[in-house]
Amino acid sequence: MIAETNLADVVISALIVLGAAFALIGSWALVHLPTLMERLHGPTKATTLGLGGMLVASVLFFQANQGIRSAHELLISLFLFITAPISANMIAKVYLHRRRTDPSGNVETPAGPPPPPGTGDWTTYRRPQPGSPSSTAEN
Amino acid sequence: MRRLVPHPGLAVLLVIVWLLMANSLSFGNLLVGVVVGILLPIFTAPFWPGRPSVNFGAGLAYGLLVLWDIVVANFEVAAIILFRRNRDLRPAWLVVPLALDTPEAITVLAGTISLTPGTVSSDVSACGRYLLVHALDTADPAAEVARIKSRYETRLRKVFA
Amino acid sequence: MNLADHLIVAPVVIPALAAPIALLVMRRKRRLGVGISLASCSLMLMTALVLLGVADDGAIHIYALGNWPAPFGIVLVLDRLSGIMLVLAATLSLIAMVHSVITRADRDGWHFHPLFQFQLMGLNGAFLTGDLFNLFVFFEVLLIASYGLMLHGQGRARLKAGVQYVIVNIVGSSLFLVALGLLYALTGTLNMADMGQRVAAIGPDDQGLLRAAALLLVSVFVLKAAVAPLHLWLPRTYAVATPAVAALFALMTKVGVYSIIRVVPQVFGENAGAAAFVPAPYLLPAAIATAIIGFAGVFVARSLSEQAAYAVVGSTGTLLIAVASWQVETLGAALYYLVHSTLTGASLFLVADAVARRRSGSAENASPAPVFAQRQTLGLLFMAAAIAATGLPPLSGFIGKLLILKALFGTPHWGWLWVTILATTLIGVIGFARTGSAIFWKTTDDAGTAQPAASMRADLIAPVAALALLASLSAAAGPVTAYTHAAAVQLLDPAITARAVLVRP
Amino acid sequence: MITLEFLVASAVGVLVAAGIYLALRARTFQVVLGLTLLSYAVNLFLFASGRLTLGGAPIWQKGVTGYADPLPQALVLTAIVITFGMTAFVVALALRSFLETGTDQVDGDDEPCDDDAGGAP
Amino acid sequence: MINYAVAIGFACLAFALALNLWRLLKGPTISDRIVALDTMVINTIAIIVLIGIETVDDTYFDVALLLAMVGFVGTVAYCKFILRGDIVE
Amino acid sequence: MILFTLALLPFATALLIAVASVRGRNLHSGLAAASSTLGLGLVALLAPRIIAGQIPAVSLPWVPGLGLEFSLMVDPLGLLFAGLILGIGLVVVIFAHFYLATGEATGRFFASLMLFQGAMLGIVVSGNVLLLLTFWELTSLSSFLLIGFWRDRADARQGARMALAVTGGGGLALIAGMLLLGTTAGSFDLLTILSRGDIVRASPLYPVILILILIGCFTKSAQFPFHFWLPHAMAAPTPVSAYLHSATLVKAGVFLLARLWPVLAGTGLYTGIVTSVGLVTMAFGAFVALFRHDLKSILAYSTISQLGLLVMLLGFSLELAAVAAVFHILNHAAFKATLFMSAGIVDHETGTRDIRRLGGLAKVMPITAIIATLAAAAMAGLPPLGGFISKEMMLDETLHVGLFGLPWLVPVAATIAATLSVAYSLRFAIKLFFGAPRDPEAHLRAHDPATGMWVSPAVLVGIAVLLGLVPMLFAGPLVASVASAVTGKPAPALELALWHGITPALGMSVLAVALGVILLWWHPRLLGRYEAIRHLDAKQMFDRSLAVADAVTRRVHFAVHKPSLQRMLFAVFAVTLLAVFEGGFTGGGRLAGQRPGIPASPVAILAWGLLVAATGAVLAAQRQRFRSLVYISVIGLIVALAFVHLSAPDLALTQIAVEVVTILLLLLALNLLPKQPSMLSRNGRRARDAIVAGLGGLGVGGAAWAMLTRDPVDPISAYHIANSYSGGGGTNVVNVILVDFRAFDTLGEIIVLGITGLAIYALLDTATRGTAGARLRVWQEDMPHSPERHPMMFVMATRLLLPLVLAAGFYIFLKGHNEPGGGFIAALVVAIAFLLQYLASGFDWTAERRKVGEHRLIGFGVLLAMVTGLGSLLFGANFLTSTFGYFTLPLVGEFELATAMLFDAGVFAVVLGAVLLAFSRLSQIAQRAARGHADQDADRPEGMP
Ligand code: NA
Ligand code: NA
Repeated sequence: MIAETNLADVVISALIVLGAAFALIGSWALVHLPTLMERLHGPTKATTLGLGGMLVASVLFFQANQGIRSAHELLISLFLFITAPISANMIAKVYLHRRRTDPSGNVETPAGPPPPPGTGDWTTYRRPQPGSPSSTAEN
Repeated sequence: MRRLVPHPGLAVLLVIVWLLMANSLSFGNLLVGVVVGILLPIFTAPFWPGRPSVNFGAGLAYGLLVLWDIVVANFEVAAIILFRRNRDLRPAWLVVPLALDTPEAITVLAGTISLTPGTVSSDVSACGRYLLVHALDTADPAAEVARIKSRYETRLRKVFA
Repeated sequence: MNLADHLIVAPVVIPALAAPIALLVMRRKRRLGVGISLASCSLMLMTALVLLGVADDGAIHIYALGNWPAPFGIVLVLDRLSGIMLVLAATLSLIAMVHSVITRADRDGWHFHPLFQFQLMGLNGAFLTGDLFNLFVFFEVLLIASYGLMLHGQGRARLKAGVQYVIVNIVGSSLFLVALGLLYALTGTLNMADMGQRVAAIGPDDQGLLRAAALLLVSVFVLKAAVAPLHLWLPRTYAVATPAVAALFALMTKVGVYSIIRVVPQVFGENAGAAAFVPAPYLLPAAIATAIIGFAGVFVARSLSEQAAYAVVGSTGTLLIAVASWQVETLGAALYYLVHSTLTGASLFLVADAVARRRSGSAENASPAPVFAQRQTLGLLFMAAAIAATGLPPLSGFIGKLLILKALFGTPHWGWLWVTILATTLIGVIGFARTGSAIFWKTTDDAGTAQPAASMRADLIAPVAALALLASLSAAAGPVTAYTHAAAVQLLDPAITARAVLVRP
Repeated sequence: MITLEFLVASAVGVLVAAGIYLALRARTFQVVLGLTLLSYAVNLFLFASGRLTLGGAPIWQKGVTGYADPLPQALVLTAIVITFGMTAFVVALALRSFLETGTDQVDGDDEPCDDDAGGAP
Repeated sequence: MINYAVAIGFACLAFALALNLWRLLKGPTISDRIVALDTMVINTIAIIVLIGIETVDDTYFDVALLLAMVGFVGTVAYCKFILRGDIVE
Repeated sequence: MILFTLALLPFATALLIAVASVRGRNLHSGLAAASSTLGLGLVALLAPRIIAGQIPAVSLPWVPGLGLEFSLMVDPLGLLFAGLILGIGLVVVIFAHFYLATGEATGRFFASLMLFQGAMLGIVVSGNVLLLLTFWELTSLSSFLLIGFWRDRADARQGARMALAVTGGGGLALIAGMLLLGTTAGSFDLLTILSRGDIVRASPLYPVILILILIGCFTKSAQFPFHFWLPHAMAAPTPVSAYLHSATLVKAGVFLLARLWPVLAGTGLYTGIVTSVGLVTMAFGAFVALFRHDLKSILAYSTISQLGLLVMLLGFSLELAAVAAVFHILNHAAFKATLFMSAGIVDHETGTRDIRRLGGLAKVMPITAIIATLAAAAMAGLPPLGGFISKEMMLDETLHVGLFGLPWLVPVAATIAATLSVAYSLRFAIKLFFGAPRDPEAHLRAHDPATGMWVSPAVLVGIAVLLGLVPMLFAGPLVASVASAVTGKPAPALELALWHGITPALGMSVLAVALGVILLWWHPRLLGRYEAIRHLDAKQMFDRSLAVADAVTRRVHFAVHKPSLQRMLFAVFAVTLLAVFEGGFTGGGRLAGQRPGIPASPVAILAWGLLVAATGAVLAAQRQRFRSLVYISVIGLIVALAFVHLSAPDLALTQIAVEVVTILLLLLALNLLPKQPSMLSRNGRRARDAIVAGLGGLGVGGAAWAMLTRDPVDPISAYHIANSYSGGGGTNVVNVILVDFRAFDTLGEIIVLGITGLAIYALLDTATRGTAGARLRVWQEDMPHSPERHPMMFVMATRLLLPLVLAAGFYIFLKGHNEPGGGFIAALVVAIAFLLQYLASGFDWTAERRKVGEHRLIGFGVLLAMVTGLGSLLFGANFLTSTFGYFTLPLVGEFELATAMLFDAGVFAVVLGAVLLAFSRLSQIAQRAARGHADQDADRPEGMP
C-alpha cells in the first residue's frame, strides 16, 4: 500500500496507534473499574483522544498520501463533542435513579451523591423548579 | 443585517459545517453554505427560544483551553486506569455551585467537565444552581470544585456575556 | 410513442395520483375526495376495458419504464391474462367503493380512500409487472394497504385478527425475498422472461438450489393464495373485515393464484430442469385439501361473513385443482373460474353486509332473530350468491365448474378431482341452505316487519351489481371462455412473451 | 481457513434460527423481535446474492473495474425500507391490539386476562 | 509502516469491542449495558475511519459521520425509557 | 321462436310476478294461469307436427368451448311431458288460487311456481345434455323454495333442505355422468348422443356413466334408498305437492331414464339395477303407504311406489314395457294430482289430514268423494280406468323379465306390490269417505268447496276416466309416438284396451285385487303389528348422519382453525422448510460451489462472534424486553459494519438510520405493552420450535453458503454499472438504480412507507377512545419514574443539533446521486433531527413548532414523484424516464441537475412524512397514558418520586 517511510507516515502511524490505544483503554476501563460511575469515565477517553487521534491521522493520511485536502473528519469530533456529554449525563441519571428506586440493581454501589445545599434535590429526584435554568422545556 | 442573520455564531458554525461536509472550499460550496447558514437558523428559530449571543473570541480561546485539558487529562486518566489498583481509587461526588444562570452556559460547562476525562457531569439541582459531578480519582474534592469554577466557569461567563 | 401507448401504465398511475390527491383534499372537502376516489375507479375500469381489447390482438404489449430496456429496467407486460385481471380488479373495486360510500363504511376511520386507491395501485402493478422484484414491491404495496383497510373500523375482533394477518404476511414477504435472492444469484436477472430463459441454461450442479428456490417462491404465492395448510390466516381476517373491504379482498387471494399462473410457466416452464413446473406434485393435493377445508368451513360456519370467507378458501381450492395440471384447457377453465369466484366472494360479503345492517342485534349470525326489513329480497340475493358460490346454474359458477370438470377429464387422478369438486359442491349446498334457512326463514317473532328506510335500498346496489355481473358472466360465457382459453394458450407458450420482452436495443 | 463467505452464511443461518424461534413465541413483543432478526438475516441474504466483494469501489469511476454488485444493494435498500415500514406498522398494531383487547398473547390459547375491557384497574 | 499501524489499530479496536460486549452481557446494572452499547458505537466509528484509511477511500466517512450524529440517539432513548418510561412527553 | 317462447315464458312470468309482488293474488295467479295456458297453446300448436314425426329444434351458441348450446327440441316424449307440465300446471294454478288463504305471500308462491315450471319445462325440451343439466339443477333450487314456502314452519325448512340435499346431490352425480356421457359420445347434443348408444355402451366408462346418471334419476324420482326426502317434502302447500310430487319434479328422473333409454338401456347391468331398484321401491312404497295416517303421507308413499313401477318398467329394456311406462305416466299424473288436490280439499275443509280422524265424508262433500274415489280406483288399477290398463300391461311385461336368473321373481314381486296398491288405494277412499265419521269435530264445517277448487281435480279425474274408457282415441297416437321416441325405434303395434282376453296378467290382476281387499280387511291387526316394530327411519338416519358429520367436521374444523398466530407461523415455516429441503435434495447438484473464498480478517471473525453472541443474548433475554432491545442494537451495529466492510456504504447508512428510528418506535410501544415476563412454553413445544428454527437456519444459511460459493452468472447489473454515469447521470450506481433504472420499485417503496404512515395514523387515532382509551386512562406505570421530563443538558444539545443535522440531511440529499446518500437516507436523518426534539423537549413543545403537516408531506411527496415520472410523457418518453444535464454558472462552477433528483425529493418528503407521522401518533398515545398518570399524582408533594 505505502512504500516509503517518511515523517508524515510516522506521525500518522503514531496517531493511529495512540488513538486505538486510548479507545482500548477506555473499553478496558469499562470492564475493569469497580462501579458504574467509575466505568462511565472510560468512554470519554475513547470519544476524545481515541477517536480524535484516529481522525487526525485520517486527515493527515489523505493530505500526505493522497494529496486530498480533507478536513471533514473534524465533523465527527464536533458531533461527538456535542453528544458524548449528553450520553454520559443521561447514563448517570439512570444510575442515580435506579440506585434510589431499585437498590437490588446496584449491589456494588458505595455512597450515593450528597444532596445539593439547601432544601432542594437533584433533578433526577425532583422536578426542576419553574423558572430555573434547569426547567428548559417544562411546560 | 441583524434581522437577516439573527444568530451570526450559529450561521458561521453552519457555514463551517457545510464546508467540512462538502470537504472542499470551492466558491459554489461556500455559496450554498452561506444560504444554508442563513436559512436554517431562521427555519429552526422556533425550536430554540432565547438563543444566547456568544462572544466569539472568548469562545475560541475557551475551546482551545478545553482541547488542551482534554489531551492532558486523557493521559492522566489512562495512567490511573492502567496502573492504579481499584481499591486505591478515590472516587468522589462533587457539588459545584453555579454562578452561570443560562441553561446554555450550564450545559457547556457540564459538557466540558464530561469531555475532560476524570470527571463526569451527572446531574443538575432542581433549582438549577448546583451541578453534580463525579470524579474518578481526587484527593481533595473542594480543590477540584474550585478548579472547575476558576478554570472553566469564569471563562464561560465571558463567553456568554 | 403516443398517449395510447402509455395506457399500459395508466392502471398504476391513476390510483397513485388519486390517492395522494384524495389524501390532500379529504380533510377539507370530504365529498371532493370521495368523488376523486370514485372517478379514479371508473377511469380505471374504462382503461382496463380498453387494455382488455388491446390485449385481444394476441400480441404481448411491453412498456419499458424509464425507457430502460428489459431485462435491465422494469417493464410492464400486457397480455390477455393481465387484461383479465385488470378488468376484474377495476370492476370489483368500483363495486366495493360504491358500497363503502353508500353504506358510509368509508367514514368509519381515517384514510379509507387513499388506502383503497393505493391498494388498487398495488393490485394493478402486480398484474402488469414483468419483473419479479417489482412484483414483490407491488405485493408489499397491496399488503400494507390491505393492513390498513382490513383494520378499517377497528374493534376488538379486527385488531385480534389483524395482528395475525399482518405478521403472517410479513413472514411471507421475508421468504419472498429469500427466494428472490436465490434466483438472482443463480440467474443474474430479475426480469421474469429473462429469468425463464436463463433458468434453462443452469448447469447440473445448481439444480438442487434452483428447485429449492422455485419451491420457496411458489410456497410464498401459495401462502398469499391461502392454500391449505397455509390458509389459516384468511378466514378470520376476511370475516371480520369491513364488508366493502372484504369484497375487495376476494381478489387478494387471487393475486397469489395469479402469481402462480404467471410465474410458473414463464420462469419454471418445461425447460427449467429440476424446477420444471415445480409445484406440480404438491399443488394438486394441497388444492384438494383447500377445497375440502373451505367448503367444510362453509358447512359449519355460523355467520354469513364467516361462510363467505371459507367460500373464498374453497373456491381457491377448486381453482387450483384446475390450475395444477398446467394444460391449456384446464388453465383456460381456471381463468374463467377465477373471474367468477372473485366476483362471487365479493357478492357473498356484500350480501352478508346488507343482512347485518338490517339485523342490528344478531348481525349476520345464523341464529334466529326478529323479522327484518326486505327479508325476501335479501333472501333471494343470498340464494343467488350461494348458487354462485356452490356452482349451481344459472350463474357462472355452474359453467365454470363444468368447464373445469370437462377439462380435467383424462388428466391424472381426474376421478378423484371430480369427486372432490362435486362433493364439496354438495357440502357447500347443504351449508348455505342451513344458514340461509336459519336467517331468512326462521324468525323469533313475527311482530311488525320494519319498513325499510329510504337509504336502506341503496345498499343493495353493490350486491345486486355483483350478482348481475355473475349472471352476465354466465350469459356471455362464450366469448369470455374464448378469451380465457386464448389467455391460457398465451401463458403456456412463454417463448412468445420472452421474444416480446427481450428485444435487445 | 475461515472465509468471509462462511461468516456471512453462518451469520444468516444463526439470525434465521433465532428469528424463527422468537417468532414462534406467544407474545407480540417476542414475535416482533423475531421478525426484526429475520429481517436482518433476509437483508444480508439478499445482499449476499450479489456475492461478497472486499475493497470494491462503491462509486463509479471511469476505467475502474471490480465493483460490488450494485443491484442487490439497491434491492436490499428497498427491502430495508419496506421492512422498516412493516415493523413500524406491526409495532403500532401490537400496541393498539393490546389496548383494545387487554392481552398481548397471540397464541389463541389464552383469552384476555382482563376481559372487562378497560374496566377497573 | 502505516499498514502495521492500521493492523494494530484494528486489533485494539476489535479487542475493545469484545470488552464492550462482555460488559454489555454482564451488566450488572442497566446503566452498564447502555454505556457498553454507547462505547461500542464510538469504537465502531473508529473502525470505520480505520477502514477508510486502509482502503484509501473516504467514501465510508459518511457512515462514520452518520453514526456520530445519530448513534447517541439510541443511548439517550434507552436512558429516557428507564427514567421516564415514556420517551416522548 | 316458438320453442324459445315456450322455454322462456315461465321464467318471464316468474320475473313479472316477482316484480308485481305487492299486488294482489288475482294478478299473480292470473299471470301464472295465462302463462301456462299460453304455453299449453304453444304445445298444442306444435303437437300435430311432432306426432307426425317432425322434431322442431332450435339452437343458439352459448359456450362453444364447453359444448354447451342453448338448443331446444321437442320430440314426442318432450311433448308429452311439456303437456303434462303445462296442463297440470294450469290446473294447479287454478286450484292454488282458491287454496291459498288471503294474506299468504302469493307473489312469492306463484313466482316460485313459475320458476319451477320453467325449469321443468327446460328439462324436457333441452336438446343439449348440459343445458338439460342446467334446468335439472334449477328444478332442485326452485323446489327448495316451494317446499320451504311456509318458512316459519320447522318441518317445511327441514323438508326443503333435505329435498335440496338429496336431489341436488343426485344432480351432482348426474353432472358427472352427463359430462362423461357427452365426452364418450363425442358430443353434448342430445340427438347425437341418442344416435351413439352403441359407442357409449361399448365404452369402458359405461358402468360409471350409467351409475352416475342413475343416481341422478333415482334421487330425483325418490327411488329406494333415496326415497326419504319425498314424504318430508309434503310440508309444502298441497298445490305444490300435487304439482311437484305427482306430475313433474319426481317424474324428471323417469323422464331422463326414458330420454336416455336408447343410449343406456339394454345391458344386463342396466336391467339388473333399474329393474330391481324399481321393484323394491314399488313394493316398499306401497307397503309403507298402507300404514300411514296422514293423507299426504299416504299419497307420498304411493307416489314412491308408482314411480318405482315406472322405473321398473323402463328397466325391463323392453319396448312394450316402455309403452306401458309412457301410458302409466299419463295415468299417474292424472290420478295422483287429483288425489293430492282432494287431500288438500279435505284438509282445507276439515282442518285435518289424519285419516284416523276422518270418515264418512261422502255425505257432506259428495263431489269431492266422487272425484277422489274415482282417482283412488285408478290408482288401485281397477277397471274401467286408465290405471287398470297400464297395470295390466305392466304385469304382462313382468312375465318377460327374469331377474338374477329367477323368472318368477319379478312377476311375484310385482303382484305383491299391486296387491298392496289395491289395499292402500281402497283404504284411502273407503276410510275417508265412507263409514261413520270418527271425529265429529272435524266434520262440523265440512262441505264441498267452491267450484273453482273442485273443478281442477274434476278435470283431471275425467282424463283418468277417459284414459280407461277410450284409451286409443284419447292417447293412442301420442303414446305410440312417445314410445317410439323413447325406444328410438318405430312404434310397436299398440293396443290399449281394457279387455285383452283372459291372460296371465289378468289373473295376476284379479289376484291382486282379491288379496288387496283381504289385506284391507286385516288392516287393523296388521297396523298393530306394523307399529309394534321399530322402523328404520331413513329420514332419521339422514338427520343423524348429518348431525354426526356436522359434529365431526365442527370438531376438526375448530381444532384446525384455532386462532393461534404460532400455529399459522409454524405452518408457514414447516411448509417452506419442506419446500427448500425437498428442492435441495431432489433437485440434484451440490451445495457448495467452486468460487474461491475471501479469507476473513480477524476483525471480521470477531465481528461475527459479536453478532452471534448478541443473537444468543437476544434469545436468552427474550423475556426481559429492554435488554433484548439493547442486544438488537448491537446486531444492527454489526450488520452496518459488515455493509461497510463489504463495499456497500449506502446500505450501511440506511441500516444505521433505520435502526435508530426502529429502536425509538419499539421503545415507545414497549412502554405501554405489558412487561411482565411471559410464561415459558412447554418443553415439548420449545423443542419443536427449536428444531424448526434450527432447520430454518440451516436451510437459509446453507442457501446463502451455496450462493456465495458460486460465481455470478452474467448479472444484469453489469449494464447498470456501465450505463450509470452515461445514461443515468450519476456515479453512485446504487442510487441511480434506485431513482432511475428501477425507479418504479422506489415509487412502490415510498408508497409503502407513505401507506404505513397513513395506516398507523388511522390505526392509532382511535386509541384514546373507547375500550382502549379506558385502558389508557387507568394505565399504571410499572416502574418508578424520575420526575424530570426534559433533562436540561439533553434539551440544550438538541437545540444546537437541530440546525446542524438538518444541514447534514440536506447535504446527504444533494450528493446522493453521485456519492452515498440520497433522498431516503436524508429523510431519515432529518426525521431523526426532529425526533430528537420530541425526545428532549416533549411532544407538545415540538408539535406546536412544527409547520408542515405529515399528511401533506406524504401527499405532496407521492405527487411530486408521480408528476416527475409523468413529466417525461410530455417529451414523448415513457413514465419515469429521467434526464440530466451539467450546467455552469459563473463563480459557482459546473453542477448537475437531474430530474431523478426531483423524484428523490418526492422520496424525501414521503419518507419524512411517514416516519414523523408514525412517531407522533405513537407518542400521542403515550402522552395520553402519561396524562392519565399525571392526573393521579398531581396532588403529590413536589419532589416526591
Ligand atoms: Na445514494
Ligand atoms: Na428515471
